[in-house]
Amino acid sequence: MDTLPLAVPDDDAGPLTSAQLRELYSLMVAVRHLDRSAIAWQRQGIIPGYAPELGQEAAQVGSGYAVDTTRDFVFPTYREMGVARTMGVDMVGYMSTHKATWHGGLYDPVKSRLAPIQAVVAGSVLHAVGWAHGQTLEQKDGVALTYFGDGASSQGDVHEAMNFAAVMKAPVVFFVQNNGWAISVPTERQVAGGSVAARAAGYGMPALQIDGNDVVAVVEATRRAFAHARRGNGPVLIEAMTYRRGPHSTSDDPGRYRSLDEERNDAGEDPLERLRQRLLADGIADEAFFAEAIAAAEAEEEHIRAGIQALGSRPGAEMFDLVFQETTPALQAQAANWREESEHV
Amino acid sequence: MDTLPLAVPDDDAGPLTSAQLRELYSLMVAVRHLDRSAIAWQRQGIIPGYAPELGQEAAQVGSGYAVDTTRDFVFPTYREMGVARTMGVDMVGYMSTHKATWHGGLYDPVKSRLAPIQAVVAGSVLHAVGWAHGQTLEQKDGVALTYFGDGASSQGDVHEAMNFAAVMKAPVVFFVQNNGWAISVPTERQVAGGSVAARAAGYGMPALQIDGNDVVAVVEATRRAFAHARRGNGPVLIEAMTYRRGPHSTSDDPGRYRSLDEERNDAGEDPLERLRQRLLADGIADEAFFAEAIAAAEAEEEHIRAGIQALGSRPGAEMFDLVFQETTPALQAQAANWREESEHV
Amino acid sequence: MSNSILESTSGESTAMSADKPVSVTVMSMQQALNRALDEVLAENPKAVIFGEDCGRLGGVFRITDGLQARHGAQRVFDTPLAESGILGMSVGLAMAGFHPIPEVQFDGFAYPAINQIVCQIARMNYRSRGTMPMPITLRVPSFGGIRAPEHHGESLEALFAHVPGLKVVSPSNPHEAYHLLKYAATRPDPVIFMEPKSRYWQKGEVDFAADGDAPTGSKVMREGRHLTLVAWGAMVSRCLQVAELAAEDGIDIEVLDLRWLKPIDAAGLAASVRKTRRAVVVHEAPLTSGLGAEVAQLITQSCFDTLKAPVERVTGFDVPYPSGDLEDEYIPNIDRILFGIQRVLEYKRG
Amino acid sequence: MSNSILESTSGESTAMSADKPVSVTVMSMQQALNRALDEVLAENPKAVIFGEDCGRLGGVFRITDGLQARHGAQRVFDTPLAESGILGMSVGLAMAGFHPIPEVQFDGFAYPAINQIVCQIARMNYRSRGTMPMPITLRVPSFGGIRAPEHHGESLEALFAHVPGLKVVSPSNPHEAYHLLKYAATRPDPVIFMEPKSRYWQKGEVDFAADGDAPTGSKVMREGRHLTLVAWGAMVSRCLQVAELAAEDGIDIEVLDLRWLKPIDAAGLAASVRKTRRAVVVHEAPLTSGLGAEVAQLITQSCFDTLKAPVERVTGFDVPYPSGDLEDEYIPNIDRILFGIQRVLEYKRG
Ligand SMILES: Cc1ncc(C[n+]2csc(CCOP(=O)(O)OP(=O)(O)O)c2C)c(N)n1
Ligand SMILES: Cc1ncc(C[n+]2csc(CCOP(=O)(O)OP(=O)(O)O)c2C)c(N)n1
Ligand SMILES: [Mg+2]
Ligand SMILES: [Mg+2]
Repeated sequence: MDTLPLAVPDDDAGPLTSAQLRELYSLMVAVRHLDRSAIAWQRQGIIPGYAPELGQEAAQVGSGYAVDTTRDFVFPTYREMGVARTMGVDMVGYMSTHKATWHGGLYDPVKSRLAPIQAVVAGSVLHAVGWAHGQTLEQKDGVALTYFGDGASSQGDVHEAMNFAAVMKAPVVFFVQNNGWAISVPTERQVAGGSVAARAAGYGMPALQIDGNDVVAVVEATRRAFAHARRGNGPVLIEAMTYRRGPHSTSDDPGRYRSLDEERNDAGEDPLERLRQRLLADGIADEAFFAEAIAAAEAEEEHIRAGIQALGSRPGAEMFDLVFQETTPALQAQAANWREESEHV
Repeated sequence: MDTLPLAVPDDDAGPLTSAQLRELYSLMVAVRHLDRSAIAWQRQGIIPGYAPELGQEAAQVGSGYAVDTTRDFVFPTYREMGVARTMGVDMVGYMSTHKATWHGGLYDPVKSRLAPIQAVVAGSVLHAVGWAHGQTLEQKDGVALTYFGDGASSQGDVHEAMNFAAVMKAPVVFFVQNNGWAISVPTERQVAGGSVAARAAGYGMPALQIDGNDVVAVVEATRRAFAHARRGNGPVLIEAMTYRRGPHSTSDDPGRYRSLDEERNDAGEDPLERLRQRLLADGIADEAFFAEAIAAAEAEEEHIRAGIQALGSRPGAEMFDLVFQETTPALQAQAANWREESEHV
Repeated sequence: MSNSILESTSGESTAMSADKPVSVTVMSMQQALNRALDEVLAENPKAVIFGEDCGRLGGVFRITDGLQARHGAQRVFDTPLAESGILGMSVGLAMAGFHPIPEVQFDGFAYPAINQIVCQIARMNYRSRGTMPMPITLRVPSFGGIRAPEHHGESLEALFAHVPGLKVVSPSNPHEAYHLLKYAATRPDPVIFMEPKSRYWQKGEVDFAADGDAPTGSKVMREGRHLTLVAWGAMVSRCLQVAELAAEDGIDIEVLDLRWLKPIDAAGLAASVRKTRRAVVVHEAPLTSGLGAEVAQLITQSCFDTLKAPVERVTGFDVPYPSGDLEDEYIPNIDRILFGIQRVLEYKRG
Repeated sequence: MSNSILESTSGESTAMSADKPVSVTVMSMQQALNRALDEVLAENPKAVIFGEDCGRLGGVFRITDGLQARHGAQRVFDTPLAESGILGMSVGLAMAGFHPIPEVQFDGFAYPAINQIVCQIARMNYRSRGTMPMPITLRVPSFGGIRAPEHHGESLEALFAHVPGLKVVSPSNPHEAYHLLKYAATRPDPVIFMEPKSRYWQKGEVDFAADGDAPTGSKVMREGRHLTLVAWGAMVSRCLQVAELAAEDGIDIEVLDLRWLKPIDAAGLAASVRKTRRAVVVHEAPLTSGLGAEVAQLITQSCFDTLKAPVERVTGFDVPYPSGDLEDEYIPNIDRILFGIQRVLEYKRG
């Protein structure tokens, strides 16, 4: 499905260069490796839990790649590690949320242009609309990119967000990763009509349903959507069709609701392998490059793991200090009481 | 817009007879007269407030006419007086809500097959889905008919309801009265894309956008929708295009947001006059019949007004007695305290 | 104060006291709120007002009357009919550096937005470690007393006050309304501003001159020696009436307008009850788990030794807010408050 | 009770007392809840269970494990991911004569459904003048303590208890879980059933034999003379631990499991504190406007003359529920409860 009018020529619109394709590959390898490692960290007790994004590397790296962090702003869910990495977010800060250090993560969301990690399904979709409308009010040209899943599309907030954005012509790109599952519920029991992209027409909003496992298609679609929104034409919806190859989270047991055979059939081609074949076929990269990418990913993971392992707990006083910009007497009294009874000072 | 597959022949599907057309006219006159009178009652201090439905008689009477009260169930908003009257609901009981006697009205919702009056915009749309799914679970053939407005279509609950109904193939007819306004906000600032019916396709649900001022079109569309849902084909959405000719409520002042000229232009032809002309043209009714209909409406209104005026306040003890099926010691204590201090017993 | 003073926002009467000029005007709470918003928009270019029917109509209570005309449809605008949308959008605007002043049309319609209020607005500063403050002032026409339809007479203060990350305030008269709204709408934290809708059209003196102190904490509206009546919103004026009646029987009642429902002025409560040794707290919300329990417990904690009787609560009942006909049975009325006072005064240790 | 007793739902150990057969099994709360639901489905053909991942997966906590297989996908089913949808649908099913037993996956995800819970479920019996009862049992895995992500450790009891038309209950151990759920799920009124998720996997004895009395009111879990600890959910077992520790210092503590958070057993609280003359209430929710205030005020009202010290509250702080690393700083721990007890015991009038 492609109801987005052809974009007028744009600086961003040129085809991806070989260097960019190699960069995308390196990013996907880094993300894949970090993701796999995080599961291992959980098993080793380094972190208490994690939500893998195995299989969604093309959707995440490709869309994140289209972001201009000098002016755009991104609103993730709890599964956008690949987006964060692509945007250059501090990954120790990002991963700290999975270490149970701080809910939103320790990275700086304002500087990173990535809103804090969001655990409420569909929780931040409306925030993107508000932020985007702020761009309109100030005649700025930033675009808000908001992520959500096939499951999240059932939430009322997603509808309200699409309607608000379309009524106000807010520069928002709604990026749906349709990975086939919401924990144990498959898309066909979740998304009536079968496609989130098909909803857009009802709001007079253009939509693109794309192969979310083809990173090049993802980059190009996201760039087109950004260009459309940036020029004041209002919101766009992208539905990237992909597959959650792993469990919902490290505490999930997919064997209870899908078989290994089904996984193999439904997942389709691996996005990373697909890009590899393409780079090889087009002579853009060789085995040496791939080996280098993996080595870099390994080094990076080690660095991040070391950072995570070195990360201590945040001081308990932050519980009180970060509630408000202007604290209250009651909170101060509770903090004092806590210091006395828990820190014995 | 008509995406509803042609219904297979149905008992209900025959064209309206002359007697039925006359009945529809009488109903519309009764509703129009009662509606106008209720505004007068408010000015006379008989009731504290009222939400008129002037201009929506065809949409309400026509859709209510399609209901089979032996098996269907209807979920109104605060503006469905015409539906209630058409369904044969006790109108003193219905109007009592506007006398501030009891929030949901004093009529029996179970016997009437009309859920209590609902003041939360979009509040009962999901109830219809649950009730309808109950029919599926028990292999019954009732259909739930739920009303809401163009403004209500912005609420998240409406989206959740449509998605649930379509996923579960619940026998629901979503009946939208698009009357152009949500208090002061016109449809174009409310409904992105311009049509609520256009949303249905995104859920794989058929929809009908109809002339809501043509009572015959409304009856026929609603019957088709009922037949579709009753046969297990899932939900249908009807958007009846009409116009709120009066104020939002007796405390509204439409002069602040629309001019009398705009009202005259936008409202189009009066649904009642339209049916009158048709009956005359087709020789189905004459002036004597119209005069009789008005006389009957006047007599009925007098009867209802007398009932409303005779209606005393409900005993305060009902506040406590109707909270639960099984009361609690705390509530009993509060009731005793209230009796002592307020009734001095 | 003479009643002949012009009663519109524009007509100010200026009197002079010995030390400083006093600018006092008689106006309704609706006018005072409207004026406060007008000034906030003029003073802060980042302030924006929006909600259902806030723009062209000026709100169903006319609190935003004329503001769109004066400040433009970019600053004051109508949204689609969806409260979660309105509040969720506020979060994004705050992230973009705005000071959103959304309106929820009636108390009961804050419920569809509770998820965004509790999980997002109240927590974003915390979640973002102070990098994304939420200077959002949510106006909620609140409480009962106007014979309105269902869900138009709710008291949500106990819910809001329980949510970490929110501040909650309610004015009791036009003067308080003007100053508390101006204060709330310039804070860097989210404030729920609960407007007592039954008081919108009551007139009172407003002294626009800031008295220098921020309007934090509670406020003694009437001094007294025998008992403290604690109230907020529309119940304050009712308590003042009660105090006048009680005075006829020689009972000298102190009336404390709590004003801030979060944070609660524990010190102010303690100071008053340490003096009077008796307290009754009055609110419209249902009794159980209402804010009266918190107020009573704060008083008991600080004044346990001096209290002559347990703190009494005179409140709405544990029933859904009733229809207009039974409203006066539900909302604490003068009689019920007097009975509460009597119970406290007559309490004998057993 | 020996640990060797078979620990599955199926393996029951039956012992005999002098008068009546006793059927006691050791199982986890997860198993006890699962069994209760299984029996409710078997006994009431109108009972239906649904929610996110309730069906095939058996719920993320496996509380509905195996129920779809045993009772069919018509009786136990997955819904789309929308809590307002789940609860709104429950209203319609109840109107159609069903007894819905919906699940909200985690406490924090009850917020999107609050509008349907407060304005519809809690009021439909009242609005319809008793003609449309709402026998809805809403299961909410609740409270903290499992190092989970944000919004997975919330305590909403004060909110629910304040809503007229709701009843609220929380079990503290497997035995209570079984009996309270069976009782709640057969009531004609809406009950919010708050499951202490940190206790799901703790085992305990369940005596399936109904003791004849309905499990209403509070329950003394440990008798004592010096002070009453009032708690519910996961805090009950913590309070029992505290009581054991205090006993070593000769302090004899009574532990009252409140069980029903609405209606609160005021008589049970009074009876206990009239005896002990001192009370501490413990909960995980934030302090301000928490249910502890209501409990404290009820105690103060009934025991004003006998109380030796103001009722103390040991609770979560007025901060958003923190991430796992700080969880133990937030939830009342043994030390903090002991400090609370000490403050009460050492209180001197003065
Ligand atoms: C409002 C809300 N309800 C329920 C949950 C529990 N939950 C977490 S993730 C999830 C499934 C989400 O599915 P989807 O949106 O498709 O995203 P995915 O996990 O596939 O990336 C659920 C039910 C939640 N976090 N928030
Ligand atoms: C949830 C909720 N929000 C706000 C309101 C206040 N309100 C009552 S009617 C109305 C407009 C409804 O417009 P529409 O759905 O088009 O129905 P109409 O009034 O035109 O029949 C509003 C905003 C409400 N009753 N419920
Ligand atoms: Mg998914
Ligand atoms: Mg309308």
